[in-house]
Amino acid sequence: MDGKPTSRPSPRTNAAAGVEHLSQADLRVETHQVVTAEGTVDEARVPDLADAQFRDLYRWLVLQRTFDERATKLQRRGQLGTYASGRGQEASIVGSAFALADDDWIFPAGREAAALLMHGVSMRDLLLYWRGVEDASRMEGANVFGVAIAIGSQMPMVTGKAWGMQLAGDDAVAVGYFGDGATSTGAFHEGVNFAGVLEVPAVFYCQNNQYAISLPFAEQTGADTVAQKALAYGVDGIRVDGNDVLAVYNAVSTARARAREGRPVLVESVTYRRGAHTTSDDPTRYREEEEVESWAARDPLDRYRTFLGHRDLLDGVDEVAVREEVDAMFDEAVAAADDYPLRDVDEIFVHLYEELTPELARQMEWYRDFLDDHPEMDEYVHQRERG
Amino acid sequence: MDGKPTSRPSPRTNAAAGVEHLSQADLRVETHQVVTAEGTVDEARVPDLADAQFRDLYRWLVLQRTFDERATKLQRRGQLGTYASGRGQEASIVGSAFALADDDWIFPAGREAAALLMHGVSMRDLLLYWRGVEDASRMEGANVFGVAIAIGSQMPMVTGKAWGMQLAGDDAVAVGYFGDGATSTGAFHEGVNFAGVLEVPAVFYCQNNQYAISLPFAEQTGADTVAQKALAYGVDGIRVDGNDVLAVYNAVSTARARAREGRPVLVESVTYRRGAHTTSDDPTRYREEEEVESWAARDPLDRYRTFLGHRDLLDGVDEVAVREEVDAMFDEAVAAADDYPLRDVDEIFVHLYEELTPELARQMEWYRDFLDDHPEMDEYVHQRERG
Amino acid sequence: MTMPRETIVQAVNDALHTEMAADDRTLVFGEDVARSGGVFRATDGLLEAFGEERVRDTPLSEIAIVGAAVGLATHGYRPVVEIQFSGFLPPAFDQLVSNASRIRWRTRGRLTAPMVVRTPYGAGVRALEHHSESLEAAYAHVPGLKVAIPSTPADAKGLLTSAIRDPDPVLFMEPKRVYRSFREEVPDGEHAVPLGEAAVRREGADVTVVSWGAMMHPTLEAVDELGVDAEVVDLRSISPLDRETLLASVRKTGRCVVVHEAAKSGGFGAEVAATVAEDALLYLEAPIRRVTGFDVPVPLLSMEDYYPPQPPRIAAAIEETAEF
Amino acid sequence: MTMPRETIVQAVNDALHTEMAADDRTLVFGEDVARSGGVFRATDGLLEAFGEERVRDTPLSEIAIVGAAVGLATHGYRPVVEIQFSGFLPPAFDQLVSNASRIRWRTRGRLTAPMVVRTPYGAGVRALEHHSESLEAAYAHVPGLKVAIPSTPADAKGLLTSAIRDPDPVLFMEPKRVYRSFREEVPDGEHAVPLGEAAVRREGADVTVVSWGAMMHPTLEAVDELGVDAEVVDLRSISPLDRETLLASVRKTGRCVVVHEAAKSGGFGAEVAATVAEDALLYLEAPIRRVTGFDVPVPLLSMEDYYPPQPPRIAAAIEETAEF
Ligand SMILES: Cc1ncc(C[n+]2csc(CCOP(=O)(O)OP(=O)(O)O)c2C)c(N)n1
Ligand SMILES: Cc1ncc(C[n+]2csc(CCOP(=O)(O)OP(=O)(O)O)c2C)c(N)n1
Ligand SMILES: [Mg+2]
Ligand SMILES: [Mg+2]
Repeated sequence: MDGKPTSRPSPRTNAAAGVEHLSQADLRVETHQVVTAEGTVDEARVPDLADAQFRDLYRWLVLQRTFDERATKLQRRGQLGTYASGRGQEASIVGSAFALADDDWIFPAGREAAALLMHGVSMRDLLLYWRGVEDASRMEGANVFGVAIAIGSQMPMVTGKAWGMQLAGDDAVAVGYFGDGATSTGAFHEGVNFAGVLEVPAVFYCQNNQYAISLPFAEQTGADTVAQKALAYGVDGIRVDGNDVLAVYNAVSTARARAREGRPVLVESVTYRRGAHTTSDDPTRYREEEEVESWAARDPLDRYRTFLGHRDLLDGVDEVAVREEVDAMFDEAVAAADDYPLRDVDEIFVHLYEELTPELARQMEWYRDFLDDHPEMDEYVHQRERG
Repeated sequence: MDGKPTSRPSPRTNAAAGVEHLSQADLRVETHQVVTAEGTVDEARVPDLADAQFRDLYRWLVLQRTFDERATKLQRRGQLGTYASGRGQEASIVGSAFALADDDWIFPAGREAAALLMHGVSMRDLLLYWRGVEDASRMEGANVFGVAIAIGSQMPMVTGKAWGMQLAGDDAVAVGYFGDGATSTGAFHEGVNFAGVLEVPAVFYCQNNQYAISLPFAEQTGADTVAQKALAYGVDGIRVDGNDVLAVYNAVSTARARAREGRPVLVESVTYRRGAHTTSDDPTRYREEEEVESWAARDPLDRYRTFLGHRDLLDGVDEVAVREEVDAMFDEAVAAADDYPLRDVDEIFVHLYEELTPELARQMEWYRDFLDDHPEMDEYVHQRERG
Repeated sequence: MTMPRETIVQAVNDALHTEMAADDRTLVFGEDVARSGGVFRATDGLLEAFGEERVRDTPLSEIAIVGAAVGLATHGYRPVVEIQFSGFLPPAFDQLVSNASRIRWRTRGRLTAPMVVRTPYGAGVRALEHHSESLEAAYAHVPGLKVAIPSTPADAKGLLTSAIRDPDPVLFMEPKRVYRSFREEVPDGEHAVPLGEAAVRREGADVTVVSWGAMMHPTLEAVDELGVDAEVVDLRSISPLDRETLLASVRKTGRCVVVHEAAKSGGFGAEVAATVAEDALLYLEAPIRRVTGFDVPVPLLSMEDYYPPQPPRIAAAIEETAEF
Repeated sequence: MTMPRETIVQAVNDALHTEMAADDRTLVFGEDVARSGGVFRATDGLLEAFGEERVRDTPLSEIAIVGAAVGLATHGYRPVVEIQFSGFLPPAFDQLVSNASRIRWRTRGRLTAPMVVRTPYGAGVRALEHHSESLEAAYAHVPGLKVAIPSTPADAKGLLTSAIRDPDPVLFMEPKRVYRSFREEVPDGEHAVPLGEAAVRREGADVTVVSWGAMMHPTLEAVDELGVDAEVVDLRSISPLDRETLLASVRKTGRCVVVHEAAKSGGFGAEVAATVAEDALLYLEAPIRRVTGFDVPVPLLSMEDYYPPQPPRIAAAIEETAEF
């Protein structure tokens, strides 16, 4: 009798009986809404905010929009570096930050001007950041990390920060902001998975603005939603209409409350980037004007104005007045940025380690002398913007 | 009227009304079974295989077990490097490979001896691989990649290979083998997600053996199952009892058939690593004997023997006879490995690039001369095993 | 042969078009390379010319981009992938170290990875953080990975062509600082410049100045303004390194200055200096000077220009070395 | 002070115990470090001594391990994480380059990352692929990241202590080849050896031999067997590099040999040679020799011993240099 195994059948070309598969087709993912695109308000879901706060929400929306417009213009005039606008995502930005507390830590991805300002960053410093002035990137006075330009790379830090907050017994959460593109990075995966294991107070807040530069969401992942990615980590997922500021506020409030109990949450805010990716981008190369227009029709400011009208709260939040105020703030911030002291070249050496290493000290001293002796270096070195 | 936004409410401490969340608690993940742990057979699910094939499956199970036992002993005698045994995972290993075709490409993780042998690798070469003889790692004659010792790192290659197979019009699939631990790597995430976008013929086959060295699955991820991670990528997930060889065969057959149509599948085979992680590991440091015993009671060979008895197929697959045969094959393979020619030192230089770079050629020539002139190098250089 | 005048980024695009047309196993993919033609337009027109099967936008997944390229390469394809900025290559470092560079070695030549990872590197375009890195030294230290860095349009085309045709993986780092800063004649049609051969840009007797990529330009500017008879060597490939040309030049001049943009400590200038100190030491009449970026990350744009070697720094080092 | 005799791995364990006891902000996590005490037992007993809050097993996620350490460090903790083998550090390279090394710089000191990444490196333990790497040169090139590599038990304890106390991130590479190969007296209790200070292991007049980590041992073996009056410098930290000690020694001896296990091209030996060639050239009486691994991946175990510098290779280079 031959005991040697040999044969292998020719492979089946169809499914075997009874092999059930898990498919996203069977998944029902709700999208939380308070005010529909048509303006219908679900009263039961309206958050319990004071009238002044409802009005303030609107001011923040206008602020985000105005800031983006002004910053974009400033960039065009050469007074800012590359700038990434949040146009179209105002509700998603404002509603989320409105649900946070000052003690929470925010890890920004770039477009969330209003969120950072609300969290305590000064407008001057934000402008200086976009002018490439590291000295202002301290985000002084606000629990805000540096902007994660390396997409997705902040996620494990969010987890670590939340872990630290938990160990320290802080009554606060860590909130990572990121886009749909970031969800495809290994860092996102490892960071969220680890948070799910640790059960730390982390909120992973994804603004799914439908594009990662030119790549539409449908090609970013085979998943129909970002929210369902939560299931891969055993954490809760929440999907929300990102153009409905009250819905976003609800979603992030809920996520924050859960996270505080050690249940990390992945929130997907479904929105749209109406502008260019950044001031260096030309979106006409990769998307149709009709699509952009269809989302303009879902404008988050219009939507919220409908709600305010519905509640009779429109008085006192005259958009023109708010814009003027924000413009004035912006002018002031630009002036303050322009006045920001020029730093000398030591700045690029002294902040790498707590104590300069001998070699860095040598390089710095050599360079100081060299610059003194070589005024012609000025031709090559442009501190192009103040600050 | 002041247009400047200022206030932010104190954050809510409870969930907002109507914010539904997606939770794994609401997910029902079936685990495919044909023969229960108690030995009940679901006749409708028994795959349509010839009696000879049913018997052969058993022989492969015995082969995997015997190979593991013999290789472990060989290692203890200092005749093999570190070895990673598949003990306890025999059904998971054998059932999966039994569902594949020779044209498929396998990316091994290490424990799948029988899968590689079934796929065409020679036993001698497999032993030589574990002896650290790269020359045998060609896996000549078999569509098998090098073993992915860097856990998870093979996943993007699986996707790329599957993509290439699709472009080339091959009627075959790429199959990545990996463990539960690998699912926490960024490479896994990016690889599977990209496969989901590309819709390539890839099967991601996870043997969830409950441990990554000392880490139990419950701490590897907050997710209750590996299968549900498929939802994050919009690909199908299949969960199968990995100690039920027929169920595994069904699951992988089904996955393979789907993958061929451009629908990548993530399969989770639920099993248990009964031995040490590798020959360098001491599992008593991190798990209880009772747990190991409880899985011994779910032995995949016993389970399949029950099925064979049930079908009256036990004659002709006498375990003792099969073991003897495999032992003989193993002895032969060891002898062949022992006879493998010693290579000279050129081997470490000539395989890095198609053409030696001038610097490498210089290093190689220098070293040849040096070794000639310095016989005392022998004291330091041990080709510890033949091959 | 007509010689169109092209910028470096046009020359890259030209090489891609030419090689894709010549060999239909050649594939191009990466973030934003298809529809939008790449953030620097290096892949412009490829989608239209070669179709979706061969030119693809990918998810934001550097690990997957590089790893999938290895898989494809083992299946007979010739992937040429783009990493949008070299600052985003570190996530894929493991795929380079553990797979791309070793697949031939691991399988003793049975499986191979003929593939190219293209990536714009270096500072000087007023970009955001992580958009200005020059980590070539780390990559050149990985056995099994070749690293080419052109400084001119003709070389950009020629070296990329060779990289695409190379049977082994090549990291191709493009000097984005000078992507569009000048044009020169570039051979039409197929044009290959071998990997591993340096170019002597100026012949001279008094001092050898070694550089590559973006820093060739301030280096040549400095040399041309100085009254020093310098020999200027453009390495073009840092792995494999053309030791012969380097050593022959230093043996002739007896002096050596290396210029690169990356941080000094552990930069590739160290390898150049060490090679000279090992194999041409007796010819040296002066210390080997390195003119490099400082040992800090590249500053954001307000201080960015302080970082890289500028012509005055290079000129000073050459003068001191020549007069030593 | 009692001086227990410890191996290197015991000394690492000792430092971890001592520093965790001294500062309860110190945390240890990584794969298999808690329950099982680490695959090399370097973290043995920590879980029992300090509990689950401070000693944790993590998922198989090198990116998350290093990235989470950065987050924790910014919150006042002092994470000491283990990457099981240095061959598995490349997946986390981006977290080192883009976050750990820059968080202070990015925020101008507002947020800092006092953290340690411990990892056993190098060949010689008959392990599988990816278990034998020495990529220290790539890490030492990253501004903002310190890299320490002990060669003795006392230094293992002392340098690790300093790394843990350092206000900035330190990569601590442990020479696993000699983890257990010998014991020596190690100061009991707290014991710090400053980062950035080399040790002169043998004083000598004729040739300076520079090495670090695992290669110190074959280097000393070679020196001790030769009749050459060699000065042996153990760098201990390669970043920051102790230029003073290195240069003073070479200025004294006029000759220099560097020994390391990593591949030659772009290895850290190049930085040592370049430093000497820049700042002590006039003292040199012989070429600077590098004795290193070859420019290939570390072979699997059947050929592994052919790879690293063995005493005969080191001895030959020292002799040639001394006699030059
Ligand atoms: C790791 C990494 N890869 C690539 C880039 C280049 N890049 C900058 S933004 C961007 C798209 C980001 O998309 P998403 O995450 O959706 O954010 P959004 O810009 O839409 O807000 C890309 C590819 C980067 N910054 N980081
Ligand atoms: C990237 C990486 N990190 C760490 C290791 C060390 N290591 C080897 S096997 C292993 C556990 C693997 O667990 P799993 O993926 O479940 O496979 P199993 O061993 O259980 O089959 C670890 C951590 C590795 N090989 N690769
Ligand atoms: Mg987006
Ligand atoms: Mg496992």
